Amino acid sequence: MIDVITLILMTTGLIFFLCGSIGLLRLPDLYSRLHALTKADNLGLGLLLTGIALYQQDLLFALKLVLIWLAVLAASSASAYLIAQYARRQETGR
Amino acid sequence: MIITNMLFIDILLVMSILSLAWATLTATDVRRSVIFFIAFGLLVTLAWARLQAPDVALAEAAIGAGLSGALLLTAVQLRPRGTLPSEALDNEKQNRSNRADLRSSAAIRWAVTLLCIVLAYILIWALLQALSSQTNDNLAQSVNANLANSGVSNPVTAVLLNFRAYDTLLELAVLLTAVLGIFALSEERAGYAPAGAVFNGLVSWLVPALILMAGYLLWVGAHAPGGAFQAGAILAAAGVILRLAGKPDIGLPVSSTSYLNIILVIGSGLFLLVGLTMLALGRPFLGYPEAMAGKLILFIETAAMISIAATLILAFIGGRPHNREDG
Amino acid sequence: MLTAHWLYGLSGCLIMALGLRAVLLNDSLLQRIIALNVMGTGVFMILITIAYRGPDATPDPIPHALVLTGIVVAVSATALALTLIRRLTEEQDSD
Amino acid sequence: MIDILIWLVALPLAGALAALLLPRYATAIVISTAIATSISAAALLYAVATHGVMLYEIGGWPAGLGIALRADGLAALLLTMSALVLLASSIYAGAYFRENLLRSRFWPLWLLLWTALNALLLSGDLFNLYVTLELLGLSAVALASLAGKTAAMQAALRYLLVGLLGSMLFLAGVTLIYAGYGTLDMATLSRVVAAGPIAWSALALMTVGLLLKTALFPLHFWLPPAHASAPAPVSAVLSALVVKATFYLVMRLWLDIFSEVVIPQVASLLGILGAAAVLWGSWQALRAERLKLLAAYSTVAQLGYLFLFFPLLQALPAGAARDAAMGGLVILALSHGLAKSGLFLAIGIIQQRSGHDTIRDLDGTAQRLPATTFAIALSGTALIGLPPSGAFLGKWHLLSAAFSAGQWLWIIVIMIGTLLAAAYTFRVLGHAFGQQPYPRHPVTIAIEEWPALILTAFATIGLGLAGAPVWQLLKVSL
Repeated sequence: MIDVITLILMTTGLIFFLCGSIGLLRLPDLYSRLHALTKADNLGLGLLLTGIALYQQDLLFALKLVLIWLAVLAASSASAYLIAQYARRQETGR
Repeated sequence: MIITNMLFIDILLVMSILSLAWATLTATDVRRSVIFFIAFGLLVTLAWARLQAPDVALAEAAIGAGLSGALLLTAVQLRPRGTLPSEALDNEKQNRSNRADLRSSAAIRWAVTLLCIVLAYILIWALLQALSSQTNDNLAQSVNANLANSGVSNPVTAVLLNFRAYDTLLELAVLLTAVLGIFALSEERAGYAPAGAVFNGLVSWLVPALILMAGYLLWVGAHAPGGAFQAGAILAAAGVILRLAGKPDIGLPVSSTSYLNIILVIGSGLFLLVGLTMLALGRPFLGYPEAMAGKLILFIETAAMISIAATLILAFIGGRPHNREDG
Repeated sequence: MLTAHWLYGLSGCLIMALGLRAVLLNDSLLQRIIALNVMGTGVFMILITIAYRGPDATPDPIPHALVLTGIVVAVSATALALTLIRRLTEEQDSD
Repeated sequence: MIDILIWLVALPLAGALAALLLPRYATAIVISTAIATSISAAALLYAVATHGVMLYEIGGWPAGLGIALRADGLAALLLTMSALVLLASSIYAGAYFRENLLRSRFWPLWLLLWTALNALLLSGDLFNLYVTLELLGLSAVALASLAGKTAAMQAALRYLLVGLLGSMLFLAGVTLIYAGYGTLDMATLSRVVAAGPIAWSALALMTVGLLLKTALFPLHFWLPPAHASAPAPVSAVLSALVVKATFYLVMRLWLDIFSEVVIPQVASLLGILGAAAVLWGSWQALRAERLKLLAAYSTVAQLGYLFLFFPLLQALPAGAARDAAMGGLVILALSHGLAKSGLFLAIGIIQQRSGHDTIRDLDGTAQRLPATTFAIALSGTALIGLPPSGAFLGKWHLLSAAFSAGQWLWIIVIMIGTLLAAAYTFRVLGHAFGQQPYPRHPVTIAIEEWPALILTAFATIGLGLAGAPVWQLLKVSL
């Protein structure tokens, strides 16, 4: 049972990653690319990690995974913001 | 079953590493080259983890991909796209064009390519011969046999700080030499503009987290993957982030040359001092007494971590730091 | 000999050779420094491959220690080279 | 007594750290470190002569698991020569760098270079050698760029890239050795090494890496600009010692560790490259317009002579003739080290006093700087190989080895090289002794002039008359 749930969670996570990567390649401008990448990857990583945590069935291990997820969330949102801000400044010529 | 059959993952990983290496080396734009190199480093980290070298994986992620990447990115930033200094730095114009011509001539390119094919062939020829013969495991066994007397239980740390500690002492001297060379070359460097709210928010939790992590890696190095180099690199990352955020204080005594020198020297200095103390006690140079070995190694590693972190931060800055406010 | 030995050993050799080609042929100084780093990674990969003893055996720690030393030496050299380039660039600009 | 091996590395390292921490007393620290290290080097030479090969296992771990330091006659001789050159250059450098800031930057790097040299000469472990090579390379580059001029930095950058490439190839060779033989200890390796793909490939990679660093023709392109644009005491040490250190490693690999494995044809190739270096280097030295460039190209040529010995030593059977040739090789290397460092120090004085080192405008130098001109003349004697210099003995044995091995080609090369060396030396002296219409007072001999004079006198008279102990010491080998 747990195997099946893990499989579903991880497959969904990977689909999000795939969408993010396609978005990075296909979307027209920087802002929409950033949007696709961060949104899809954050959620995708969350699903992947949930799947792994379920599979391992170890609380301490799961806690470490949550920490990793939080760190990646914070770092990726902050860097996405910084990239967008830089791009905006370049455009407005400030 | 998913875990045991690694072949597919191995092939995927090796293919990605090779194509990233190719992309790094053939990119026409230097900026792309640097980005590919960082990605290459991250994937190589995965390969180290796969080959059961977690200590190396940590160091590669922090230093090989992380700090080298940061160093290279700063170097690219110096100039607008495409106009990076090339070999063209030569004074004599004629010499310059000769050299460029030489390198772009088809004959030379083919000759060099042939040379590299020969090199690859030689390497593979010898390596396959070596790997297919009976593996010579004497040294690994003798490390394991002496591990109990080394003061630590992580064999890599035992090799680095006990069996081959002399290498590590000289390696700290290499780091010191590099930073002294950098000082001799460059004037003081002004900092960056202060960061906005979001970046500051990131810094305010990331830097303490990094310092905590460095302490953990230093401590855990005795019995699990980690140690002074990984910890020093993480600490250096914290300094780099503070620097990028335009903070006047980057964890180094920026205003005092002599304090800065002490921090740079402390790693190799205390290491050497411990070695010579052993000599004075009638033991061999760097021959720790068994009972003290663990403590001495942690002591040396702590000092080494500080010097390594300071050196790497200063390497990133590219000279002695200088505060914006001071003019 | 394990499959992993084949795969990673061969790629180590290839990466080193590719790196050498770029060191010798590239015009940009920065790219040559990157190429030197790539070349080094190739050598490190050979070392780590030698140390590998299979999924269930402990690897040989000595090559791991050597690679750690090598990584630190490489970053020191890279930093010095980049500072030299930076100084030369500044000099060129002020001309 | 055995501790002396570790002191030879620990002393300069400790001195470097102290000089960095106490910049105000740096000069005093460096000079006393230099004296202490030189005394240790002399003690090592004495100990090796009386007790034979010395071995020090660092940390008390057996060689193989740990790292061992080893000293035989060859290592002790080179180490003592380095100490002499570095001591003299340290005294010189104290006067040469007038600015305090520059001097305080110079001293720690200088002692780190000394640490690297001693560590390299004593190391008995292949990977440790890689670390010492990098330490040597980085400190040499940092010192070479100290002049702060664009040309010096460009040359230093190329020097750095070439050096890194060389060490990387060396490391690749070391990796293959570890893969094949499971050891990094050189003494163990020399017992187990066997002809085959692993030994050949490793030897080839390590040799090419080292030749790049030794600047053997045609891999010499980086040397003249780097050595000619560095500050004078740095040029002296780069030309006399740093390239010699990597040459020493080539000798160790070819004549010692891998001697059973070497293919004779490849040794002949080294000899042919050496011959090309002699001819090309001497010709370029003759054409050089600046004194420093002349000295740098002459280094390319002199390194070539050393490689001429390889095919001869390969061809001669073990015995008296081979031992004599080996001694000739070493004495030629020692003599070049002393003479070339003295020459660069002397050129530095001329450059500082007259603001240039253009050979055409040297007129009157002999009137103004008689002692320095004399040092250049002595150095020229050694570079040409006139009696009673050590180089004369060296070339004599090179010639007799070529006769007894029946390899005539080398004799022609040596003759042409010697004639060219005489030509470029007399070209300099001819200008230096040219009269100036209004002679100024000769400068009384200053502390800066002594080191060059002593080094060149050692090369010509010291080594030439007291060459016999060299052969005795070389019998003490690993």
